[in-house]
Amino acid sequence: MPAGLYRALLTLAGAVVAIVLAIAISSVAILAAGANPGDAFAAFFNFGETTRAVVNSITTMLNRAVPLFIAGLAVAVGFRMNLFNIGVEGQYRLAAVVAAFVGSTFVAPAWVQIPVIIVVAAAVGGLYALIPAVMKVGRGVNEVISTIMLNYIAINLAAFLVRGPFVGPRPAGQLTISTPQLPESAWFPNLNFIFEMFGLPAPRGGGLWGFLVVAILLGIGLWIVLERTRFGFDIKASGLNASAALASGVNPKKMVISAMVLSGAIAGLIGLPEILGSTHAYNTNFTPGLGFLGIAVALLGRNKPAGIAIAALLFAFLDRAQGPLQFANVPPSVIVIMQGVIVLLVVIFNEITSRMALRSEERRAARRLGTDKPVEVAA
Amino acid sequence: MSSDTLAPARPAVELEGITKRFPGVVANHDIRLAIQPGTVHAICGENGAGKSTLMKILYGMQKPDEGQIRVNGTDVTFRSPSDAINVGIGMVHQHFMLADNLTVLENIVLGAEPKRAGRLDVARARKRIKELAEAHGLRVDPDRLVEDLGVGDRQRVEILKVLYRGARILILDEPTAVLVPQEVEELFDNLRELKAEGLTVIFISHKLDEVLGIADAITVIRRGTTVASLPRSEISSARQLAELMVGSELPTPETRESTVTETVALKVDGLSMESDGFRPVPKGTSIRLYADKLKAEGKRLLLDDVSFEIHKGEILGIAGVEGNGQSELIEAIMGIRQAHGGISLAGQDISAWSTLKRRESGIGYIPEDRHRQGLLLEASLWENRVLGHQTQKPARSGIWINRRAARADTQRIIREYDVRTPGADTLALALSGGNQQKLIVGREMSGEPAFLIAAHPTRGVDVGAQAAIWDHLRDARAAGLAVLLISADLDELIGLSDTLHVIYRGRLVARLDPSDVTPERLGGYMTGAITATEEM
Amino acid sequence: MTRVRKYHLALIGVSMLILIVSVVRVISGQNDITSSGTFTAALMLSVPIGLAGLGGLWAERAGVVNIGLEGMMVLGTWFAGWAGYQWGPFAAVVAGLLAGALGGLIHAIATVGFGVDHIISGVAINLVGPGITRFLSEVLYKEGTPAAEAGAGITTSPAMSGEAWHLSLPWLSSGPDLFGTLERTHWFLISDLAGILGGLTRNVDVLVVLAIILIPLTFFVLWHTAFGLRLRSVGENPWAAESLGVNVYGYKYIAVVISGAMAGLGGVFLVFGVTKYVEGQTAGKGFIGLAAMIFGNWRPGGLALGASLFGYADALKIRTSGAVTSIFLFGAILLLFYLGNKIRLLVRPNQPVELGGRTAKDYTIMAGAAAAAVILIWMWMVIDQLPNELVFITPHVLTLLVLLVASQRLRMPKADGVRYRRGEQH
Amino acid sequence: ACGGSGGGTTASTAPSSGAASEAPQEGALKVGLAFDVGGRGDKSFNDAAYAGLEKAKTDLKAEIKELSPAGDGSNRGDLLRQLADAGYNPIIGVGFAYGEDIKKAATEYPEIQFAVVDSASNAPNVTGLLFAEEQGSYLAGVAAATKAKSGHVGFVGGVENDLIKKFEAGFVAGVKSVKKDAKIDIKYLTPDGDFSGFKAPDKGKVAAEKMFQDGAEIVYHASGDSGLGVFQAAAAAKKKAIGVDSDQRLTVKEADLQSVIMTSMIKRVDVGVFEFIKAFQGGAKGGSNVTYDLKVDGVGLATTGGEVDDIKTEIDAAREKIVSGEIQVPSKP
Ligand SMILES: Nc1ncnc2c1ncn2[C@@H]1O[C@H](COP(=O)(O)OP(=O)(O)OP(=O)(O)O)[C@@H](O)[C@H]1O
Ligand SMILES: Nc1ncnc2c1ncn2[C@@H]1O[C@H](COP(=O)(O)OP(=O)(O)OP(=O)(O)O)[C@@H](O)[C@H]1O
Ligand SMILES: [Mg+2]
Ligand SMILES: [Mg+2]
Repeated sequence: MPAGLYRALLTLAGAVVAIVLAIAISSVAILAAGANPGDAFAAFFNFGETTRAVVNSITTMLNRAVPLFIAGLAVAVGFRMNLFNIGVEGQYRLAAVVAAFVGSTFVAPAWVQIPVIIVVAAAVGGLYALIPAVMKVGRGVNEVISTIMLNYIAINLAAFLVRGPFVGPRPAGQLTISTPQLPESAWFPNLNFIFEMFGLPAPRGGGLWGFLVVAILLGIGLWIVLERTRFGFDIKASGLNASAALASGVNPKKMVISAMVLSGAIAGLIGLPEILGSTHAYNTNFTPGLGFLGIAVALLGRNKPAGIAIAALLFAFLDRAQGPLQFANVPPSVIVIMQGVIVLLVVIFNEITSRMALRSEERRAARRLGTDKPVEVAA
Repeated sequence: MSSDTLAPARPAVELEGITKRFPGVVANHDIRLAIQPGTVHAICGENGAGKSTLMKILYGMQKPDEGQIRVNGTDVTFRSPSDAINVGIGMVHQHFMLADNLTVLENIVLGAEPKRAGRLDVARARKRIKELAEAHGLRVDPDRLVEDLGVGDRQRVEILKVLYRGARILILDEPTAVLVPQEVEELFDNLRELKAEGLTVIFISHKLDEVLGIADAITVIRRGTTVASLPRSEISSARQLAELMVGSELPTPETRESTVTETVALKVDGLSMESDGFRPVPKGTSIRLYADKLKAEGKRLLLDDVSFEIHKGEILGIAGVEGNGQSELIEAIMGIRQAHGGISLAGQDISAWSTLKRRESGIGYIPEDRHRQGLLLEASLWENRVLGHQTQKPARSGIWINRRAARADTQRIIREYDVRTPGADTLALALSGGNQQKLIVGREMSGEPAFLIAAHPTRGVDVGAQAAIWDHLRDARAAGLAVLLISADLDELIGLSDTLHVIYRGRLVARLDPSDVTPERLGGYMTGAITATEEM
Repeated sequence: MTRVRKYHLALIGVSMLILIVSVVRVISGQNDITSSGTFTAALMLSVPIGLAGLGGLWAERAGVVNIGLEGMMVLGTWFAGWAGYQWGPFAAVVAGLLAGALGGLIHAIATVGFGVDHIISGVAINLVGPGITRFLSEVLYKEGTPAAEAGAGITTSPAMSGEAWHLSLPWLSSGPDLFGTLERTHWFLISDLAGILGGLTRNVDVLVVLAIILIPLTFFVLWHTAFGLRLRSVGENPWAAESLGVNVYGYKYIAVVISGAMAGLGGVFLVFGVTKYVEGQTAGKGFIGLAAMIFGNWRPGGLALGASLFGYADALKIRTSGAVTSIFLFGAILLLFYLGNKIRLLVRPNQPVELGGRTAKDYTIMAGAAAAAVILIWMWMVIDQLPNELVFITPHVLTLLVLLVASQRLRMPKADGVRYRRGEQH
Repeated sequence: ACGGSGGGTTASTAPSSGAASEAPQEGALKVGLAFDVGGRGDKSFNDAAYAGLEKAKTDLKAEIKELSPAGDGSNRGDLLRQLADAGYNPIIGVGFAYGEDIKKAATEYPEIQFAVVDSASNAPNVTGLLFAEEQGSYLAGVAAATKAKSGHVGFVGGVENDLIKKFEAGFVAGVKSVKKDAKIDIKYLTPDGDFSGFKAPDKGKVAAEKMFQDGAEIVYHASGDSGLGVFQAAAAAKKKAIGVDSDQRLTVKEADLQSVIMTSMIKRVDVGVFEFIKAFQGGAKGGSNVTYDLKVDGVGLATTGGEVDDIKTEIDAAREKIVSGEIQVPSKP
């Protein structure tokens, strides 16, 4: 068996065991809650009675997965070179409020308007991530701490902006505050036609967010950058062995800055699916916490785009069951427990399986060289 | 523990049938060994023969898969080093085992702390350390941070650590590797003293004359098995011992005819480096003046006005005790650390260039620590081939990494340098040290560099690989490569170099002709014992 | 010798600080800057941060990075609330400690036992902690349960039964309350001191006393006992420790479990403060604690300083948004001091010219400092009320600024965050 | 919405649905309700809504289902759709955060009637259930100002959003109506969008402590769970506080805290929810708002504990004036 395949299989086996264990642990919790685990797991797979409901549920799940996926990508860029960007949370919120506001100030054809908004969001996220990067490079400030502080600052700043300079009009009697509504040219077309192609009814709500396409392209693009380009190689080298990277001409300062800014720029996009796809403005109900969830998603996906996609779908799958679980009278907090336990176990099993893979690789190498045969010498 | 009795009947240490397997490697295979109390017992063997593993087993750090250990006649099984410490065994490791941020005292007492009313009794510890230090001539200041110590001091701390625990059996794994001959002599005096007090010393070294100088008995290990165990008197020469070790003739690094040309490949001019971080020289001041001012203020210079030229086809060796500025010199030339002064490559000033640009313009670099600076252990061999050559053919095409070409070129290195590996996709950590080193040498030689820094190119590499690496260096030199060679192996230095400089406290203190210098005299310069620069 | 010098320096530093603060108070007229109320509140807000920071200290001194402190703290709050309402304050302390320790144990198993990356495991614990507590509330506090009868809801526990002790200094901060009397005079310096002392000694929770004792205790245990030496050695060079027979895994486990217990105690303190568990009451204090520890250079004293600074800024911003603008004035005065010192060094005659001094860079820095001082004073005079959102970020901005100034002198344990496996060389 | 029919709980701005009124709904009544973040069991707002729902269950024989959103509130719209798909009609969203989501759901399910608490109607099949918090708060202000001899009172808001500002505006107006020169300390714990201000009793305590130390005698809070800290500060300072949403003298179980809660501004979300369901059963259609104000006892002051009995006349007078329209209470500070 080729070494790569063996490693992949082992990883997969680890993930499966971890998930099975996580299910076992959450079953105990569900039992303790006086509910029936069977009902609970049925609820996870209960996508609704009618086709319409099923389509809705699938859309809900995919729509949830999109921002999680982007958040995971953002986090992963840094994590791959041991740069812990905990600040994705702040970066995406600030980027979202600014992008939503800028997008509402002008009207242009959709193919101009939407890219401009995306670029603004990426720029704001990237610039905000530049702060901890510069602090690290210039003054050696640990990025974990600085990004945590900057998260608080960004959250407050976003609140200030949406209430103050960026506030938009709103109908009487509505209490949520938001930026001005985006013109229709900024609404990202949805992907409902996919369902219609299969003769299914279109989902409700904002429909299947068209930003999904952007996310997929982003994932592929990032994969190419990380796996195939010089920049990606430099990131990998810095992550695996910083001093070797330094000695081989990788400029660590440049890497910290570019990886952080790239991470922040991707983070800037996290809020856009929601804003361009359904709310068409940044408001005080804007979904928080995606940056933190992104960390978990990235870890679960082992910092690789394909893995992150799977992890985002898994998280979205679990999150979607919020309603069905309550219909089945199971406490919905089981979801969070499952997510946490899965992350913890997957991470542990990753460790075990990768160690097993290394061992076997060493053995294989040694076998090929025949060094495991000691020389027989008379003492 | 009655090792002080006259009865020679009971060996201090007896090992019987020790076997230890690592994944893919049998490090020790049915080792048998008896060590008499009150003697210095040397253990010799090639790199990777299994010496350190055996000692770690004896010290409780590794568990043997099979076999029996007897200490002073009683059977023992060790679960951890503390079990070994309890029966009076102490070990000085091949690599320093010190916590840099702790003081000398803390490092010494760790694990055997004197206590009073729950407190660490610092006063008693200090007194005890002072006593021990005086008794054995191992001077150190117990309150200094280990971080600030030089290698010699660190070695002394390591030995004090062992003595402090009242060890009666001392294991010294290559204690002399980082010492100069004078320091070695000092250490040997200490060892003889300890022996006289009835202690047993197990001593590992690759330097056979040292072994012959100190040992009462010698055991030779080859490929994990004891091949001979003899009293000193039965060995007549280092050559005989060496042949026992490798089972064949020894290769020697000998340079044939000189290939030195007139063209200067690399010129270093007045290179200086502060110890506390780079600061730009004030305008209008010369580097020399600036450096003098720094020294007048009592600041130390890591590099002090280092100047030399290397011609095409020349190997310039730098000898020196570790920590005298070699690493800094290399890092300054590579652009990893900022320094004052000029560096020019083929007449072009490169002192403001980035590391990357320097590499691109033809500098190759075999780093001193291959695991730290030379390899991505968890990446494949072809990716390691790309490392340092990301911007050069064949690894790169535009912004992309050319994977196919990189793989193909890795295959070439594997062939030409005889890297023993299943393939180019194997992870680097699966290779043995020697093979890793060959890969690095192959990588750094590719792309026809104009100038190569070779830092300890054969450290920890076994005899066969060593000879191969020397050959490659010589061939490249003949083809016009300029080499800066830094090595702790004086024979290698003397044998390969066309010119030899000695670095001491950041200064080049002597320029010697390798054809008529002995390791002893070299050692004299390296320790500052000889200061005359008559040969400069 | 050096210790004494350091101690004197610290003393001088603190007095200078109080003096400047006092000047700022008198100029700005913001009495709340040194009022006892502010200091009481600051103490209350600092203690959980400090405890979390201590948790971080214990773990990181043994080489394990613990960003799971927040999750452990959450566990601490829930269990303290749960045990507290049934069996009183003492049980709350025990339960909170144990729950935090349990979180620490999970982190230890993952990082020490399995060698998982420390940040990764910490993140996972931060995810699990709130999940578990929410779940427990949903199960144990749902309608119809006895707890719900006693006032529990999905987001809160019932109130603690019985009361925790509170202490005051006789005469000085209770009864005749000398400090209080002095404080109300608003005299320069004297009432500032009285305010500070009064605030810190009046009606203090026992847990505060405990937390404060834990600071020197931690210092003593880690730096003056054999246990502490071993624990630190494990964070500096586990391979060396292992070679001397120190049980590296054992010490790491102990350290991380203690770390969790400290974080849990921080949670208990939060519960004591309001007599019950309230969901979300940790509000990121675990993270701030970690920042305080780094701020404090991985030392208990520095950590206490960091936590106090943060707590103080937090208290001030909640109590008097207006006083926050005085920080501009404070900053300006500090900058002026810095400038004065620089100038003094530059113009001092016949000294060996400070090498690298008087370079363009120095002048730029000085010009920058002067400009910043002017801007700060201008801002202080012009702005009398910042938008709330900007007031809210003061503590975080201050922390960032201090890190920017101090970060290069920080010295963390050498093997912090490093994965260690027994018998494997690094 | 509630038709203009009798009963003491008629909303003052009756929806104009009377004309379009159809025959009562046939079949079983299935009522769905989606909570705001915090969910059922929060002992406050969400629980009040649930009380209305439960009353519908017993009184109207309704089948009920209530759902809580995820912690980040990201799935509010989905909950509404899941309830709709499961055949629930009418469906109620609790909290102004549902405004936008209800609007969307209402256009997607035109056959279903929706209601949203605290937000205005924005579709033909949406009823806005509004509460005149400012009126209730006005009374709280009157009570506070009348009781506070020094004329120094305070207000602690959890999150600085427009809903809480309504409380502030009414309270300030009420206080000023009694004492023009009264000193009113106002503090918010977190900015809009950061809902941790409703869960930070320690901050509530610090804020209230400061007010009491400065001489405030009574502090009114609209800060969810953070109010606990306000009560504790009041107890420690031996002063008074005013609760919010429900009669907190009843819901708070600690005896020492009960006694500091002079009164509470009650917001009858339960009434709103119940009346909506009842009206739905009666065939009412949405498209308009129902405001629960003083006139219909949609808001009011609690009298538990009897601490405000002695100023009943003042409070009643103020109430009269508001009901009659003589006083217009501002809803923005
Ligand atoms: N922890 C380990 N895991 C796997 N293999 C190991 C381990 N330690 C040592 N080995 C292997 O065991 C063999 C013996 O190694 P050992 O370190 O004992 O050699 P040595 O004689 O001390 O060599 P040197 O002279 O280089 O110090 C080598 O092939 C080495 O790679
Ligand atoms: N700590 C370790 N953990 C796992 N495997 C190891 C370890 N040390 C050595 N090995 C394995 O032992 C083999 C030889 O490595 P090693 O580097 O010890 O060789 P060496 O010839 O002794 O060179 P060196 O002087 O660099 O140690 C490799 O397969 C390596 O993976
Ligand atoms: Mg070796
Ligand atoms: Mg060895």
